[in-house]
Amino acid sequence: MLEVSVRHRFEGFALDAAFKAPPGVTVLFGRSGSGKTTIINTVAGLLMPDSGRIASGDWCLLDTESGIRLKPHRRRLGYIFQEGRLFPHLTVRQNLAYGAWFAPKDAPRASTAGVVDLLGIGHLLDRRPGALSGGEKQRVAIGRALLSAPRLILADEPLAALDEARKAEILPYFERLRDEVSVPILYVSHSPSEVARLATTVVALDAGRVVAQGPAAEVLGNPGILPAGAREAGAVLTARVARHHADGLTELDAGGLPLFLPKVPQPEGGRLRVRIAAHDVILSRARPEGLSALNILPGVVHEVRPGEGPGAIVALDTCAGRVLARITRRSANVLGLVPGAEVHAIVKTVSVAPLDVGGGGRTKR
Amino acid sequence: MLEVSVRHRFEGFALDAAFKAPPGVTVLFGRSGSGKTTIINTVAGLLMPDSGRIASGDWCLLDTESGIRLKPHRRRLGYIFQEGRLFPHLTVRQNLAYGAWFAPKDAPRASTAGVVDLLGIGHLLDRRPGALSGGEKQRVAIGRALLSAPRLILADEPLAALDEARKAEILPYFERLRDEVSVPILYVSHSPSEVARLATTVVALDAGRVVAQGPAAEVLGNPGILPAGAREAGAVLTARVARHHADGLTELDAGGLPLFLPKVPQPEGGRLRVRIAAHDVILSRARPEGLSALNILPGVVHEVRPGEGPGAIVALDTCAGRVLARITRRSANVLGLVPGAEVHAIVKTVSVAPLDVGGGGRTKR
Amino acid sequence: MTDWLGPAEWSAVALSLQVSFWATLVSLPLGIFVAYALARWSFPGKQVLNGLVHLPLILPPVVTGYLLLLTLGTRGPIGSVLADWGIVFAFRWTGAAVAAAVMAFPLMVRAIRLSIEAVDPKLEQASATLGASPVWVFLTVTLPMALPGIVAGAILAFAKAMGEFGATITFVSNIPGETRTIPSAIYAFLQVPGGEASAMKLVIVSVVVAMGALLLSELIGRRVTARVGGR
Amino acid sequence: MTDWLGPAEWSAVALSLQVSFWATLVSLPLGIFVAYALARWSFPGKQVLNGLVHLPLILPPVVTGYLLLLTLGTRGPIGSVLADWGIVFAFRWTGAAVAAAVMAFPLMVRAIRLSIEAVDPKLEQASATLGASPVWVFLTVTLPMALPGIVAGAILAFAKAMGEFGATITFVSNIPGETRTIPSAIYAFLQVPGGEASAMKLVIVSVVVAMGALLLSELIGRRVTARVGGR
Amino acid sequence: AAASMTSALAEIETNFEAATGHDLVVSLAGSSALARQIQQGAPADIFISASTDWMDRIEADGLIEEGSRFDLLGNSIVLAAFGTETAPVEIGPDLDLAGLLGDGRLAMALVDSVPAGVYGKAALESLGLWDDVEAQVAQADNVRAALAFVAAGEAPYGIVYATDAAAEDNVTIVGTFPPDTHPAIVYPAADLASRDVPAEAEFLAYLRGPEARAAFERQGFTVLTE
Ligand SMILES: Nc1ncnc2c1ncn2[C@@H]1O[C@H](COP(=O)(O)OP(=O)(O)OP(=O)(O)O)[C@@H](O)[C@H]1O
Ligand SMILES: Nc1ncnc2c1ncn2[C@@H]1O[C@H](COP(=O)(O)OP(=O)(O)OP(=O)(O)O)[C@@H](O)[C@H]1O
Ligand SMILES: [Mg+2]
Ligand SMILES: [Mg+2]
Repeated sequence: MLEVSVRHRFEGFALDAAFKAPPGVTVLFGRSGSGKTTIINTVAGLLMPDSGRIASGDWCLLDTESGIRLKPHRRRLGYIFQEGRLFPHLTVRQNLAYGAWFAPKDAPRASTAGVVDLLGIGHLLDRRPGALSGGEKQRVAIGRALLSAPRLILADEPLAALDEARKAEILPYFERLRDEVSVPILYVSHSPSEVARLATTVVALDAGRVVAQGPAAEVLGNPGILPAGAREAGAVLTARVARHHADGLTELDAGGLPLFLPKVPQPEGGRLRVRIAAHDVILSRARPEGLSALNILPGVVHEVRPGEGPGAIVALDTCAGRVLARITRRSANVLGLVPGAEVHAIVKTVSVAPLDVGGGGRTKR
Repeated sequence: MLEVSVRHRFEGFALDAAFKAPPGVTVLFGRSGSGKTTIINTVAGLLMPDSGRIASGDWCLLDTESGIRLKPHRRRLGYIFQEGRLFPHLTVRQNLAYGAWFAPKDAPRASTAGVVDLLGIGHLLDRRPGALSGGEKQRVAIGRALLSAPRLILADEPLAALDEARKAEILPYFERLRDEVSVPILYVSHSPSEVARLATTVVALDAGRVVAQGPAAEVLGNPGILPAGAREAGAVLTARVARHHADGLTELDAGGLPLFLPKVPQPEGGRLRVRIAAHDVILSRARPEGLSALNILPGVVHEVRPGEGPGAIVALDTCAGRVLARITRRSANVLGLVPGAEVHAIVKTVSVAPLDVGGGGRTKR
Repeated sequence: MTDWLGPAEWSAVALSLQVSFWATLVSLPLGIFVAYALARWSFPGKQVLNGLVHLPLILPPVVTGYLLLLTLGTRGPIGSVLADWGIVFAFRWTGAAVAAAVMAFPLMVRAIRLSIEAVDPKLEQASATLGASPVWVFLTVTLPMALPGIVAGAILAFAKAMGEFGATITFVSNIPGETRTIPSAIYAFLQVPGGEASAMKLVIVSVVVAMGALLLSELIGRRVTARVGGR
Repeated sequence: MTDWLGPAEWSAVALSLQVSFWATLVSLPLGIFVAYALARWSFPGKQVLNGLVHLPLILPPVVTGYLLLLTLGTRGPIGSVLADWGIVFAFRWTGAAVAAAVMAFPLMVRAIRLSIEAVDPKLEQASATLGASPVWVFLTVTLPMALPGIVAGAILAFAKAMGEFGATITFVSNIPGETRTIPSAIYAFLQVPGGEASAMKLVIVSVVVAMGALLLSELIGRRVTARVGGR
Repeated sequence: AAASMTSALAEIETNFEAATGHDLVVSLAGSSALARQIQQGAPADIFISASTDWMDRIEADGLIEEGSRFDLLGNSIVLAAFGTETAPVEIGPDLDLAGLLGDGRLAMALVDSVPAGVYGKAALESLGLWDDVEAQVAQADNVRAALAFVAAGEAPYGIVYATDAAAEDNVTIVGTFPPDTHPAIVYPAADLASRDVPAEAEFLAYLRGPEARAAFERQGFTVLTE
């Protein structure tokens, strides 16, 4: 468990953040300028905070009180910088190999071929960064960090410059790192679906302070604290793969309720997380019939929280867990949704977006 | 109308692209490394292509055949670079003012205060770029380009580093540029919602070639040609603001059918575009009752196109226009959806995301 | 202090400062121009220009001085033309400044050139897209960003000018109050028995002056670097 | 061609090359180290070190040569210690190399320092996060990225060494075959009436050699720059 | 004037200016540099050279007033040794100079071009010593630098002007070369043809006068005028 507690003042900006990052992916979430990169830099040792303590178990990276300041090169990090920072004088191949030169020879190491393949940079290996496109640079930067056999990965918006398809290819790799290699990951992202999919823990920042932290499901299920407002609210459910159907659908078992998804890679019996965005849920009092939507979760209204606009968030308890629905207040009135009311949540199969399906991780709460 | 036709070879990459950019926003869309930045650079005059012609009406920027090569500084561009490129020796204020020094004194000019406000960089004016966060840099870069009184804006993923809330604030500004100031804009983006909202014309690129181009509604409605696959398909409808309701909803009139949205800024009678993503549409044979969804569009199945996975795209013709729905093939079978079948498209109010609502632009087709 | 050095020595110190100052100041614009041309343009004869600039470094100073005497002397091909216009270098302090400038030129150009080459052309491109013509790009981006190197180049030239001797004495001789700079005075002192003490005083003065200039350039350099904000 | 220059001249040419080559090569590591220290560290006495490095530029070469003689001569405080170890500079070509190296040192350090300062510290940080210790950061990032400046500095030093005269002759005199470099030979020729023609031949030789070195450095510099890819 | 006359001329300048009210400007450099500058039209009135060669050259070029040249000063060359108590030696053909040197160097000014070196070489040749020591000669660019080698103990012996050696504490004059072993060491002076200033004649006369003589002699020169 990584514990971070730092205070630092820039002119016009004060950082005062403390959080705990349990094993898995801890996502730093917050508006531009809220201090995400600054925190990552203190963990990397590139910025010496005015005061603070950063430690992982008994491995202490920084403790200003006792004067411990581990040099960056002793921290064994894989830092994916927000701005690439590839070495312009080295080829892509040499950039990728750079970290491995310095890693202990017996460190567990990702296969270069595998990472190169995953990132689709095989045809670029002999080029220099100056001749790469923006997204290509970013992919090489990811590869360089992953291949350095790090004990801790710091990823500052690693996928921002990539197209959706490429993101969809790379995200599962971070999941595997989280689940199989169990490298702790500090991850900065603006994308709710990335957060939902990867995060074990979410730390929400605002103006240099932590405004919320906790397990992903909890923080994401609370529309009040998420920076971008209600649009990003959604529930994260844990489910088990029940069956792969012949027509390309996978049936999940979420607390006894069936959920249909486009085929997922997990084997039958495997556990995974599914994010259901609040705005993708339609509610119906009666059990709906004859719809193209396959997933219908019966539940009981737990709470109706009016939003700032014409909308409201309805939280309902189903056997699969707490599900959020964002509907108009008009509909809430028409349907008579009050706590205790029985409703059906209708979720389109495909609106459980591929990006929002992740391996089970450690969020089995 | 900007006409671009360029050929250029890098080692290992050949660009051969020709497209027409009518007034408005032309979005270049394509995977990482497909040649978007390369094209923008030829328009900016920073890259001299092996051969080609770039002209806007009788204003010729480049014609390798007749030897015309306008110098970059004579092109009056506002280029928002993919990597910022702020001047490190100037303050933010000076960076913003830079372009204005060189613009003709009588050129129509955006108000500095307005742009600074829009971008939320008022507190940064006396800093230098070295002390800015990634997103802050990007916002200053946007401001610098907008304030140079350009005749043509080139924006290379201008919003990639920003959070959703900030994007939602800045996008309307680009719309205003498009609609009110009528500066043509070449815009690179990976985000389908940005594309749908801004694009007058979409040019889809793959490996240096144009694979599709045309009005936004047409290209976006054709799932086959979009790089990231069916998930990005969606229909763009044109509608008129019918009424602003007291409970914060706006009622649109789309070809006679009512559509409810969270309040939009356009006045009653104003025209706008609405994107309905294919995966946000649920189909029902019977007219559904008692749902939280307020928008129900009756229509007739035009075509059912099976996708690669377990899904299918159903195109239906409604009075509002062509609407796409992405459903499972299983549902398509169960519901008996064949061309000519009558169905109802159910669209949640709020799933018409704020980003996907744009001013009417020039797409009144 | 005034007693410590005689009036003749003070005059040498003042003259050295004057000569070095003007040598640096006047050659700076040309140095920047040549450095820019060498860094960013390619043109026929570029290598010849480059060689010419370095020539005074390679040649023994006596030779440089002699060549200056032959060309810029009142009977030299250029000197005689200039003399018709009333510009005379021979045996004037201006000639000492010319000699110092010529000798310091390669150092100045190298330093400035390295700094200009280190300016990211992408920033210059950005400037051009914002409407800056090449001259303005140079003035608003290249020049300010190369400032540390320009300051370094100027100070290097100034220091070199302060120490320049061989070419100066060969070209404009060693005339008190006109061309007898500190190094020439030191030379004269060293040529006679017992002159070491007087020479050493002048050495100390010139070291102090040059160190002052160096410190100043370090301060300027640091401020410029700090402004750019940790880069 | 062999006839054009006498054996004495050829020996001077060969010696000059030898002296300049070794002067450059041996002082390069120290030059890089000092340049790095000045560019990236702050330590007490930094300005003193900086001043010391520039001293040979400021002092008339004769003074520098004289100071070298006093310190590195067989009876000088350092020279006598070295002599006990069997290292003697006085009247040896190695002494000429030392004099040339000392005179060229400020030029070398300035050029290298400017290049090191131009290396983006962010890349050095990236290297550190990937596990490179400061020494490795320097070797794998700073050094290769500063290469153009290091080449420039080395060539500048070489050129200066080829032209160095005052300090050399004052320190190690002019012994044919041992310390009579091209500039010494040229000087000797110029001291007698009518010696200009012989001197001019040597001038041409030294110009040709130095231009060759310059061209080489330009080529290397261009290749390095091209490698970094348009930056 | 030749740079080796710096101190003497400084004294003479002060006195001359005080006595006549004229403003005298003395430019001190190597004779070769001065001669070349005169050839290139230097605005000089009087030239005092450290060697006859350069004066000859100037005269041949017709740059001096006819009949104005005269020999101003003389000097002698000596064998100087490092240290204060080196035993004197007899300078003659029997001198075992090579033996004295051991593996040390003999410091001289440039033996083919600088006057002190030329005289020294001539003296050694006429004594038949040159071939023995030629390989051990370390040539400096001027006689003062040669002396510095001896004074610093770098070279055990050197051949320099008597004027220089006498004033240096760290060296001993161990012998003087007989005048007949080398061409006469003279410093010729002449009025240059380029310009005519009334004070020229006055100064030339002053140089021959008793005050100048005293000043030169204080510096160890032999004054050749009467
Ligand atoms: N200077 C160059 N030399 C060689 N190849 C280059 C050079 N610049 C770009 N390329 C290649 O050209 C292709 C197109 O690059 P471009 O920058 O236009 O891509 P892009 O569409 O902007 O991608 P991204 O979304 O990643 O920014 C890439 O494969 C890139 O590697
Ligand atoms: N060197 C500096 N000096 C002064 N202020 C700084 C410096 N570096 C960063 N800041 C300020 O600190 C704040 C936090 O910066 P940081 O880079 O951590 O933001 P961020 O959360 O990473 O934002 P983004 O999403 O835009 O990258 C910003 O307001 C920024 O302006
Ligand atoms: Mg950041
Ligand atoms: Mg790009």
